[in-house]
Amino acid sequence: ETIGVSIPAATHGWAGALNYHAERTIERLEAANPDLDFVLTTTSGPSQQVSDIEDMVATRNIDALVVLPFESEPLTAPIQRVADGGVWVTVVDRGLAQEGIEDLYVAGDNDSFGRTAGTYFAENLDDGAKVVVMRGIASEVDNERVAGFEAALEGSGIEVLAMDHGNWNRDTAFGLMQDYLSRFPEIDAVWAADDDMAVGALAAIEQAGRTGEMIVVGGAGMKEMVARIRDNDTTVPVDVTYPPAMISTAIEMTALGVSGAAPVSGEFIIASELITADNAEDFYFEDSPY
Amino acid sequence: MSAESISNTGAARARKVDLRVIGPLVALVVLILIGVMLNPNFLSYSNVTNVLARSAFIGIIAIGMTFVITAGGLDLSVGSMAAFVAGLMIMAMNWLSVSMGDSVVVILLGIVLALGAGLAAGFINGILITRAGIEAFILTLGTMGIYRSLITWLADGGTLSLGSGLSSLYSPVYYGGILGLSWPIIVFALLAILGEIVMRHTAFGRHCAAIGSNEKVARYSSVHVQRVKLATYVLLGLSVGIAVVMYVPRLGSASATTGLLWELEAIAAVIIGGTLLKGGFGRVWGTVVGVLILSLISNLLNLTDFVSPYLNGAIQGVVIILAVVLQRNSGPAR
Amino acid sequence: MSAESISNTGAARARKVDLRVIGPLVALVVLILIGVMLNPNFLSYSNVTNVLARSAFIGIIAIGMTFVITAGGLDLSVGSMAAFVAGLMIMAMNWLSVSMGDSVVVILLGIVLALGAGLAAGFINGILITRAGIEAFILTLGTMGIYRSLITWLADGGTLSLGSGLSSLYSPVYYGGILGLSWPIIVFALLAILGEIVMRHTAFGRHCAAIGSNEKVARYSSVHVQRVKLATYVLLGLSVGIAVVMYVPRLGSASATTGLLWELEAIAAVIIGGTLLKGGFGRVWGTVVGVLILSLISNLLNLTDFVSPYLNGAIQGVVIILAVVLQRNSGPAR
Amino acid sequence: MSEPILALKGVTKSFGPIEVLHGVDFALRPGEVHALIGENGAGKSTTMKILAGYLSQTRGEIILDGKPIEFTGSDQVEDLGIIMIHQEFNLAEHLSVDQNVFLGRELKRGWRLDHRAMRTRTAELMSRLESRADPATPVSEISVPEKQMVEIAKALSRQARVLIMDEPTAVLTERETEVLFRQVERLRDEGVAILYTSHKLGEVKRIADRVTVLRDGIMVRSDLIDDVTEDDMATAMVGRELSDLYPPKSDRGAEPILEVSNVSVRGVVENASLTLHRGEVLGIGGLVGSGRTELAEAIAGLRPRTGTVMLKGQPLAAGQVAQAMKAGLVYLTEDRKGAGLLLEKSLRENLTLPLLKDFGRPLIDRKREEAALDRAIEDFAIKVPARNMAVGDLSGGNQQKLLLAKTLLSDPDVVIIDEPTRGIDIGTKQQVYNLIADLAAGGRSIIVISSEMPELIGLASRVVVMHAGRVAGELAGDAVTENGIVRLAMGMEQSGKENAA
Ligand SMILES: Nc1ncnc2c1ncn2[C@@H]1O[C@H](COP(=O)(O)OP(=O)(O)OP(=O)(O)O)[C@@H](O)[C@H]1O
Ligand SMILES: Nc1ncnc2c1ncn2[C@@H]1O[C@H](COP(=O)(O)OP(=O)(O)OP(=O)(O)O)[C@@H](O)[C@H]1O
Ligand SMILES: [Mg+2]
Ligand SMILES: [Mg+2]
Repeated sequence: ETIGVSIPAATHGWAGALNYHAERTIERLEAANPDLDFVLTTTSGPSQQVSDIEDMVATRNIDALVVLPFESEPLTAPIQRVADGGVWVTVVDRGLAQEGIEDLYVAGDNDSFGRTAGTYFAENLDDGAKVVVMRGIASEVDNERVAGFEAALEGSGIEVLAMDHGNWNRDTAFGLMQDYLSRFPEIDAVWAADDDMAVGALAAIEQAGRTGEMIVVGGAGMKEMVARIRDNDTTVPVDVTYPPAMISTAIEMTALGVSGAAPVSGEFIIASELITADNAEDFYFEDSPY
Repeated sequence: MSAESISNTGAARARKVDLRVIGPLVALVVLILIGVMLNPNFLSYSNVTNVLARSAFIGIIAIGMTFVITAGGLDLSVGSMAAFVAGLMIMAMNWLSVSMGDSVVVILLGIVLALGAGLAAGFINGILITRAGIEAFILTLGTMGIYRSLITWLADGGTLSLGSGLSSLYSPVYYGGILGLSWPIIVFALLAILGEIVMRHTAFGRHCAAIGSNEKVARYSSVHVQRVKLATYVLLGLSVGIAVVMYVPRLGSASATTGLLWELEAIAAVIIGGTLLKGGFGRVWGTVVGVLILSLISNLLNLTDFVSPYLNGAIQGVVIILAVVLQRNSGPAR
Repeated sequence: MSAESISNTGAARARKVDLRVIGPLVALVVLILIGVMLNPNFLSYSNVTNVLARSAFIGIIAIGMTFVITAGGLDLSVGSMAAFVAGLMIMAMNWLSVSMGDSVVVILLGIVLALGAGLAAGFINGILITRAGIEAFILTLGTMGIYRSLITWLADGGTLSLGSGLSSLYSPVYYGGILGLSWPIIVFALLAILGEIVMRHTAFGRHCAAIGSNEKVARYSSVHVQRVKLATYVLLGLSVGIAVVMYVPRLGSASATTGLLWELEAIAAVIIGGTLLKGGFGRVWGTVVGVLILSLISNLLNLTDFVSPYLNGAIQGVVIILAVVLQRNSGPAR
Repeated sequence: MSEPILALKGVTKSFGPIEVLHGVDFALRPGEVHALIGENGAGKSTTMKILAGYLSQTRGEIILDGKPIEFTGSDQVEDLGIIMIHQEFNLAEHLSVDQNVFLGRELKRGWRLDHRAMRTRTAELMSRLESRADPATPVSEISVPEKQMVEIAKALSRQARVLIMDEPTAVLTERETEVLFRQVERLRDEGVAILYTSHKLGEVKRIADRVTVLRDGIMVRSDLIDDVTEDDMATAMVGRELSDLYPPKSDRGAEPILEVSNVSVRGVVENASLTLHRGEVLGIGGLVGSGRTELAEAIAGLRPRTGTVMLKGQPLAAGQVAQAMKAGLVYLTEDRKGAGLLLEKSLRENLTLPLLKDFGRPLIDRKREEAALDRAIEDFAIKVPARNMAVGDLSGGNQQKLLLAKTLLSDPDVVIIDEPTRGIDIGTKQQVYNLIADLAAGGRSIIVISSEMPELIGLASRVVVMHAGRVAGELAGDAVTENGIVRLAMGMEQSGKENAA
């Protein structure tokens, strides 16, 4: 059997980790099952992703497709066509615009990702606390996360001073945080919707000598951040998970599904969890690049 | 130094021209041969159709770009412009369908709007470059940022999608066709032929080359330099509009990532095809070959398992360079 | 010619030259005034220092780019090259620290490696452009893809991070300084002064302009055209190396996103500064002003609430265009 | 007689399949001015480029100081003291005059450029050449003759043992030519070997010590100058006797066809007025930089201007070249390389560029283009080794002929010709003069701007002379004399007609 895997290219840390896990899983499964063949493509945009999927169908005769859609709407019809051709479809993370196309759905929960951070702020910050937000690359994912975050803050009396795009990028986040620090004499907390940005923000705070004035909450569970939590860093009290390893789960389950070894189908939604000093050890993976 | 290169030019030219003419073709043939060797399905009907149809967007834009570059200009904004026009078109169609239902008329109006918007965007670039005298690179870098921002803003950071009724009504424009050829392929082919004729056999094409070669000489030869330059940008805008008309039915949506880096791909295709970046000489068929080369590379990479998908970009880079080496001038001088 | 008409042309020239000379400066001053009006912290020591230090990477690269463009070349690969060199440097330093511990020697070796790697990368670009005669745009588009792929592959799609011991040992190179000036600012300023002197007061700078103006003429005047062109790329590679040396201590990491779009920013800065894209005339101080303009725009956008952050790119685009309009040639003809 | 310093022995040169030099033997001696003359395309420039190492010969030897030598680079050639001034300008337009003069040989103080020294030396050289060009001006902003002076200054700034000049006087007026010749004589007296070519045979007679005639790539004769007359030279070059150079002047009609009143171009032309009648050949004379070119370009719609231009009673809008051409007025530029021809394009593409619409719409009819080219080649005796070659590979004179053909293609009523015979050999010159006379006889009207006094006098029945951007006066009939023109051009006399025209 041939399984096609189509995921976004490693254009930021989380996607990089996704690539890492996908590659390792494929290597492992190929070594274990000589019958299984994988086609991995990484893509930089929805249009190219559609092309990649077309190629897999036209030239590689795939039996199953594991896809993390770059965007929902544009990929829906093309994936529908693949599914109509009798190919097993597993959708990862980003749901399609139409229900019932995929055989298997494995996903994180972006709303929960933002909501978990928001809830933490609502519960742990004082009324009137001031927060700045670093958003990701303008996209659906980012919108969902921010919506969840804002919903959780509703009525908490916490003031969001500013929201700008840090593009899931350390360097951009560094500059953005420097400017926030110049602009606002008082900041109580930073929500960086991704750990890469949190790293940049932390460096800027440290440079300005304002460590201790504010906390930074990132997301996705990057190794360095988890380590800081584990070590009781007061600036980084918690983090929110969004495990890139979900791709491994998806690929493994798909392999099981197409080989008929076990009946798998349905939805697996992995809600975001709060990493705290107490459970940090469980989320720390020494060998992961992320 | 010169002694060598100059003395060579005369003798070398005959030979050189040949190589420069067939260079891109050779690269294309080599890629096709590699494809055939790598995968028996490479020349299958469905793969060939897929590759050709998806080349159409960049291809159509690159045809317009050939004229701009031949006349000594450049346009970095086409990718963002395509995204913006697609966004406008989708919003307008969705809005119209509220009152008019999911009808063909709505789609036709959308098409007219896309073509008009492309034209207008090209006109704005052109007029600012020719009348206000702003360096094309910088101006279009600016408008690139502007259109990209506008589409992000229109889509509120997310995706603008065509209503599903309209979407299924419109999708045959990408997926349908006649005689086994899908519409994008037909449109691309027709525009390529038309472009080649215009470039080679009309006064407009000649004037583009003359302007790119030496603007002052063109002006002294009573060529309407500013008008022709403006026209190249308008034409490019129009071709962006046409590309959008073929693109929207494919995915039914537009977002901040639509058309990302299309400008670089289009420019690369034009240059791989043998058009001079500094202007003065352009050929549309070369551009078509260039577009096909670029599409084939990524298709080939999907045909096989390479060491690591991370290295795709590297292989692409190497092939682009090799394709140009094949048709480079014989010496370093130029 | 009569005294009268001479004085006329003289006066006209003085005025024209002036506008072109001070154009970018005017734009810069306007931006600063806007900044002061928008936010009282704008001129604070920390904000000014931040902006200057952040400008340093692109600034240093743009200084090198000024020479390349003045000599009629172009380099699109610098952003990827920076990422690749940074990745190499980090890996090498981590590897060395295993045997040598977290010592200053390791850092010095890393610096030497980064400079060497930048130099080598610039040399490769330069040699392929000058000896193999490949169009600079295409060649560097190719190497851009190659370096970007290589860094992604080296980092396994993720981030390469400097060990924390080394990181804290090295970080003063970005964060530290003397006399209230941080090192990146000092290095940037020194290189800018050096660059300006080389451009204006050495034969090398003059030869760059001559080659960009007319390569054949330069060759006939016994300028070593290929050697000088090669040198501009090598110099640019070296400046990428220097930029990396200043960049790595900041966050101690490199990934596939490092240096993204730096090439466009650097080129834009060069052109905003008044260097001609087609070559023949370049000025380093203009480039410095261009870099500052670009940094200030994003600083200003961060310091204030505009309609929507989605529109930041649009505002950036408009300001870039306006900055160039200020110093355009008086008429559309050119 | 001294030993040759630089010589060619049996040198042939081929471009692709075409051999243009067939076994040339030739020697240059120190302290001697040697003139190389010949028809357009005879191979003079090629010979000179081989001597100066810019081209390598196909066969044969170059001998320097008695020993065969191979040139390896322009560096080496310059170090050997061989300096060449090219027929086409070799100046970097973006750089200033002094930067060009010292390009590749910059004066330095330590590692730094010595700006002051270079500027002073340039100013010295330019003033020795009696040129007013400011060393700090970018070359793109100076006029064609001034560019030539910069080229000469550049050559003078090098330490030459051999100075090779390819038609240095083609764009100069007699006054500047005289200035140049004084420098040449000075160098000759210092023992420099000078090779020089020109189509102005009077000049050759005046300056050369020895003259060699090249015909179709073969040396046909070489004599001491005292042994030959101008007629001998012309005959040897052309291969036939030349009759009177200038055709008889036709009578001008009374009907004004072009009326120019109070035209000004900022900084260069002030309130210039003139009238041209049907069937008339009108000359415009003046010194270099007097604004003749600017006036002509302003009339033709190539420059912004004020004032009115009436063509056949209809006003011509300023800055509208195409409209002027449509109305029947064309201008032939003096700047062949910068504004006249697309050097990388073929003859056909150049010829038809201004008039493509007439060659078929929407599609261009290639056959008609080819036919037009055939006619042009024939009418203007253009020597084309290969039909599809780039125009830049034609000899200078043949480029000029093509430019003439291109300009006249639209069959205009009024032609303004700026330096019509620049670089054209004596045989073809006669053809061009006949052509101008024929045009006038056919009811066309021509304005000839020329720095060659005899040309103005020989062709024009009336001459307008400009000085410092103003029309200094007008001469007609028998008053058209060298002396009269010069007096007006120098601003020594203000003719009463100044404002009357
Ligand atoms: N690079 C080249 N390629 C092909 N043919 C060339 C090239 N250069 C010169 N020729 C041809 O060689 C012949 C001699 O040219 P050359 O320039 O030496 O003539 P010339 O005697 O200087 O004429 P003129 O008086 O017009 O300047 C011409 O027929 C010309 O077309
Ligand atoms: N682009 C320009 N910018 C500034 N000054 C110019 C420019 N072009 C020409 N000039 C100046 O205008 C003056 C007139 O030049 P022009 O070439 O018209 O002289 P001319 O009378 O035609 O003489 P000739 O034809 O012998 O050169 C010169 O002093 C020249 O330096
Ligand atoms: Mg010649
Ligand atoms: Mg003139």
